[in-house]
Amino acid sequence: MYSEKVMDHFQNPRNVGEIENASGVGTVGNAKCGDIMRIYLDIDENQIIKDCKFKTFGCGAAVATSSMATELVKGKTIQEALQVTNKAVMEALDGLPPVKVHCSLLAEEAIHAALWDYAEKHGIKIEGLTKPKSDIHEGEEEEEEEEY
Amino acid sequence: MYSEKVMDHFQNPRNVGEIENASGVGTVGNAKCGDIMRIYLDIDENQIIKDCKFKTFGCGAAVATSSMATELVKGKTIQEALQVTNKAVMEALDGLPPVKVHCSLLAEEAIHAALWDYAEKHGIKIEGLTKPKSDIHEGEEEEEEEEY
Amino acid sequence: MKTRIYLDNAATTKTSQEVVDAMLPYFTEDYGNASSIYEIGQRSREAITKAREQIAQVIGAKTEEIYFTAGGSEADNWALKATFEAYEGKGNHIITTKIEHHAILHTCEYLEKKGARITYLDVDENGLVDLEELQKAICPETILISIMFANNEIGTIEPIKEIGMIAKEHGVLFHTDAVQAFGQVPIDVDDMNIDMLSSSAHKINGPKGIGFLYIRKGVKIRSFVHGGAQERKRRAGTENVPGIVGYGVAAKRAAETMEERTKKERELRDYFIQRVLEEVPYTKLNGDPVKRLPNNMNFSFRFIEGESLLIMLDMKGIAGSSGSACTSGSLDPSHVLLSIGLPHEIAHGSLRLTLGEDITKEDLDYTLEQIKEIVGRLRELSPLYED
Amino acid sequence: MKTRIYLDNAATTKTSQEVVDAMLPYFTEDYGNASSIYEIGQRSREAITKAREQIAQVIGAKTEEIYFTAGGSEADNWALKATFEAYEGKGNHIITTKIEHHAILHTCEYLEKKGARITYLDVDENGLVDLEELQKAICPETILISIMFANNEIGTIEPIKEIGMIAKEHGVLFHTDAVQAFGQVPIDVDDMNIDMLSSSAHKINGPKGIGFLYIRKGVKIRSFVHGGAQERKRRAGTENVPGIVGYGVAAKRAAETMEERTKKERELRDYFIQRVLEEVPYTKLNGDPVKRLPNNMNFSFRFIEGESLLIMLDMKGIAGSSGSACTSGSLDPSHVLLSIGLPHEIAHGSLRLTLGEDITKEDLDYTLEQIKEIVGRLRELSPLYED
Ligand SMILES: Cc1ncc(COP(=O)(O)O)c(C=O)c1O
Ligand SMILES: Cc1ncc(COP(=O)(O)O)c(C=O)c1O
Ligand code: FES
Ligand code: FES
Repeated sequence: MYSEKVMDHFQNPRNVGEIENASGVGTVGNAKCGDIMRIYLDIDENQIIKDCKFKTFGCGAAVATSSMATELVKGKTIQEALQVTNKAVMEALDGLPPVKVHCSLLAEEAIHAALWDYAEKHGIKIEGLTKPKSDIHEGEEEEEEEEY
Repeated sequence: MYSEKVMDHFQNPRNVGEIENASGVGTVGNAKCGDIMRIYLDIDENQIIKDCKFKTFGCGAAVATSSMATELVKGKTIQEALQVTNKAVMEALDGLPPVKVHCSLLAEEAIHAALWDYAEKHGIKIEGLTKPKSDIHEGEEEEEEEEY
Repeated sequence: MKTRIYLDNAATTKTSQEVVDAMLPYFTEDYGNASSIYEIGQRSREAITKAREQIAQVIGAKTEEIYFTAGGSEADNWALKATFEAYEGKGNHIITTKIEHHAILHTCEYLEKKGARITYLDVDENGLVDLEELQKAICPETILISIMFANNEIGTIEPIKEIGMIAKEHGVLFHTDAVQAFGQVPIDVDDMNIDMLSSSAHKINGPKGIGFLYIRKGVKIRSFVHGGAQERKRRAGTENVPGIVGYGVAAKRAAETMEERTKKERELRDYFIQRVLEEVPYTKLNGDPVKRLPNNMNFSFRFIEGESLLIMLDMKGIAGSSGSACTSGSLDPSHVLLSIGLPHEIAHGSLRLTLGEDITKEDLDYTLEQIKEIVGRLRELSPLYED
Repeated sequence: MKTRIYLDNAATTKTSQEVVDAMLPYFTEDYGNASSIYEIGQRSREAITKAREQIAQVIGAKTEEIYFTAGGSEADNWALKATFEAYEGKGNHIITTKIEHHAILHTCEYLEKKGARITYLDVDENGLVDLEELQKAICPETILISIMFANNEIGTIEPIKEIGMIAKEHGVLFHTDAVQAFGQVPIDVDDMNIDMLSSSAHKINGPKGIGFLYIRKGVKIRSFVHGGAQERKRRAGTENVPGIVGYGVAAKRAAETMEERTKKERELRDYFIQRVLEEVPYTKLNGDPVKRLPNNMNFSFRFIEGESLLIMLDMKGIAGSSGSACTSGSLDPSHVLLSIGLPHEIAHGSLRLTLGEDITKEDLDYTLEQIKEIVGRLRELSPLYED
């Protein structure tokens, strides 16, 4: 059901843990599946993400997307990090089953939430970043084309 | 599905044929299954059935019951022949499947019809014999206990 | 006596060894539940997907348009009952024919009690529906046309493409019971404008107890068996993985061998029909001589009754079937034979023989000899014969 | 990695070799249609009758009260839908529970749209229904009580005999979904006043795709699949002879080995439950500790999520299942675990392990070691753990 890359990141997740005194922390959850993801960012004065860690309570896809998302944003500028969409994460993982698309959205939103937290703490505004929902629960599943 | 006796009488039916100038001939049919049975009786002056023959258009059970019924009435008096009920025929054949009970009724009725014909031709009345229906079609199947 | 010559392949077929071999691992090795996440369950899922592909290909469908059922009857019931429910907003009128299988006809009777109005089209003496009559029967309330692809008793193949075109023109759904046709004649659901199609594995050397309903994407039909999320939530129940796998292999096999197999069958069929008509007096072929399933032969022998004929053939090791009342648990003569205009007593004396892939010319020659003798004997017994 | 330890026998079981061997001849030798008159068809019919007897015996039913279906889901659908139709003259009220299988619950939802009023009984924290609540729910319009014999997730066995008594006292029909209980616990339909009972072969080492509905004589339930005259005209479709034969053998086997097998399973189950509760912190047993299927173990491990656990177990060759959303195609957590009062995130971290006849103590010891390690790892990953 999962690609080899997903399984790899699930079994050997990168960047697990917490960052003490992180520049920004974002926690998001999906009310429907009950899963929770928390991302820690360490951002330097040049707005470059020096480090990134995560903790996830969730399915295999949630763990793998967390792991991949942290890999993808590490070393990036904030603006670059904003481009790490769930699509990008999914592509990097060679895809996810349709019912698991929302798990990757969780990762995108967790990064946004951490960036938002960073912006708030530092009293700055990040262009293109809107306040993320802390609860990701709609519109993300592939629509079944028919009613039964 | 059929007993050995039924199969025997079906494969080697006794008394097949016609009797010329028979004392009585009876033909009955079942409108539902479309089967037809004709019985010829040769009855002597002592009201003893000297010979009996049949022709049947019908299922295996119809052929076997015709054959057995002719065997059972041969040599009997008319009164004895009246006692050859479909039950007696079935018993002599070691039973019939429920859906085939009506076939044995056909045999009973065919004998009655032949006797009726004999009585009419000879202007006599046979005690206990009522005019047989020429069409046997109701009440003979085992009732299904429920409606579906 | 053991059956030596099995000529009832329209009733059911031998499951081919290849099919059984393909099924076996799914009983005792890859027995996992296909809905499970672990590896042994995923192997079941993959096997199901493969079978779905194999089947979809045969009729030019998309994989996800194939929904497995427990057989042809369930597929027929599903198509009619669920369409009736889903489209009640549009209307309550269904058009079918008088010669459908009981899985359609009895379902229609059931729906009539629920408020459906059913038009049962007549057929001509060969069993063909009249396209003009069909046209005329369509009204604004018509939600479904259900006409069988090929008849199970007399083998007549209906003008499905033309029917599909009419259905499409009028914006009416078209379901076809292809239980007898699948794997025997080329089918293309797009080319023929078929919206739903029923089929059953055991008619094509697959296992019993598995069938499918093809449902074109976009058709708003409800589920028939509610419960788990199997079959895209439309048909609940733990998947019959061995059955599905066997069906896939049987379908693939039937499609691959179709041309050659049916060519041979057609030759044998026509050879046998000709000899029977020539050599057995008072005999009639039922069904269309040309628009006919390659494996179907159906005769009426006047003055005799079908069950007797069947039993006697069985004693000679030949398995056939009859439109006769007595074999079906009901006593009524075949509704199909009556619909093509046979009188009761002739309908009773009919014999259906349906070829399978193993049948040879020698088998048929032997069968013909037996028929000649038995028909002769039974006519001797018959009070109708000399009349 | 190949599954070495299969602990998901509540999902489905391996078809036992004995069962497969019994089925095999009916694919390629005695493949006749059981409705046929000829000899090869009659052999199928005899085989079906024998299987029906074997099954009837297990639950103390009469042979002719067993109706074969394609599985448990169809049996559940049939019982509910057809009862609702047949007894609409009496009323429209059905009583069931919140912890039924989806085959019951989704059918109830469907019936609600058709005008049924359904009472979904609560259960206590062990999953048991309250008999007084049941009593109170009954009203003059109540036509059916449908309560499962044993729950498929948490293994809780309901007080079926008492429920049957209540149903009888009130003159209400009683159906029980015994898909998990059949062959695992003694069942007597007369003693327990059961009017209808669903079961599925693949749960007791029989084949997939075959089940039955027991219908007590006199219950006026309509057919669900209309068509041919099979199953006393109540369930149309060419009989799945190999499946039916396999079911008969599996049922006989399950009954014969029940005492010994379940004794061993109960011991293993209790041994494992005790060790898990002692050795894995923050762990809870779900379901009743005593009124419990002999092969069922269901735990909630706090702070972790079920799918991750399952995948990691799978990588160690262990197949289990989870009440977790992610495995079922739906994302909602198990309605059963929520019904016994678990909060969402705890319901998500549950693991169901169900024993089969081959499982040994060593298998369970290995499984425990893996669980300990995996649960530890996943808790390390979890943002909830240190909170
Ligand atoms: C309690 C219960 N009812 C019904 C079913 C449905 O049975 P099947 O999947 O064989 O249709 C199952 C198993 O899936 C079950 O555990
Ligand atoms: C035309 C037709 N439709 C439906 C069916 C029913 O199929 P099944 O018996 O597999 O349910 C059959 C065969 O029995 C058939 O010939
Ligand atoms: S995070 Fe919800 S199912 Fe994966
Ligand atoms: S005589 Fe009618 S079925 Fe036998």
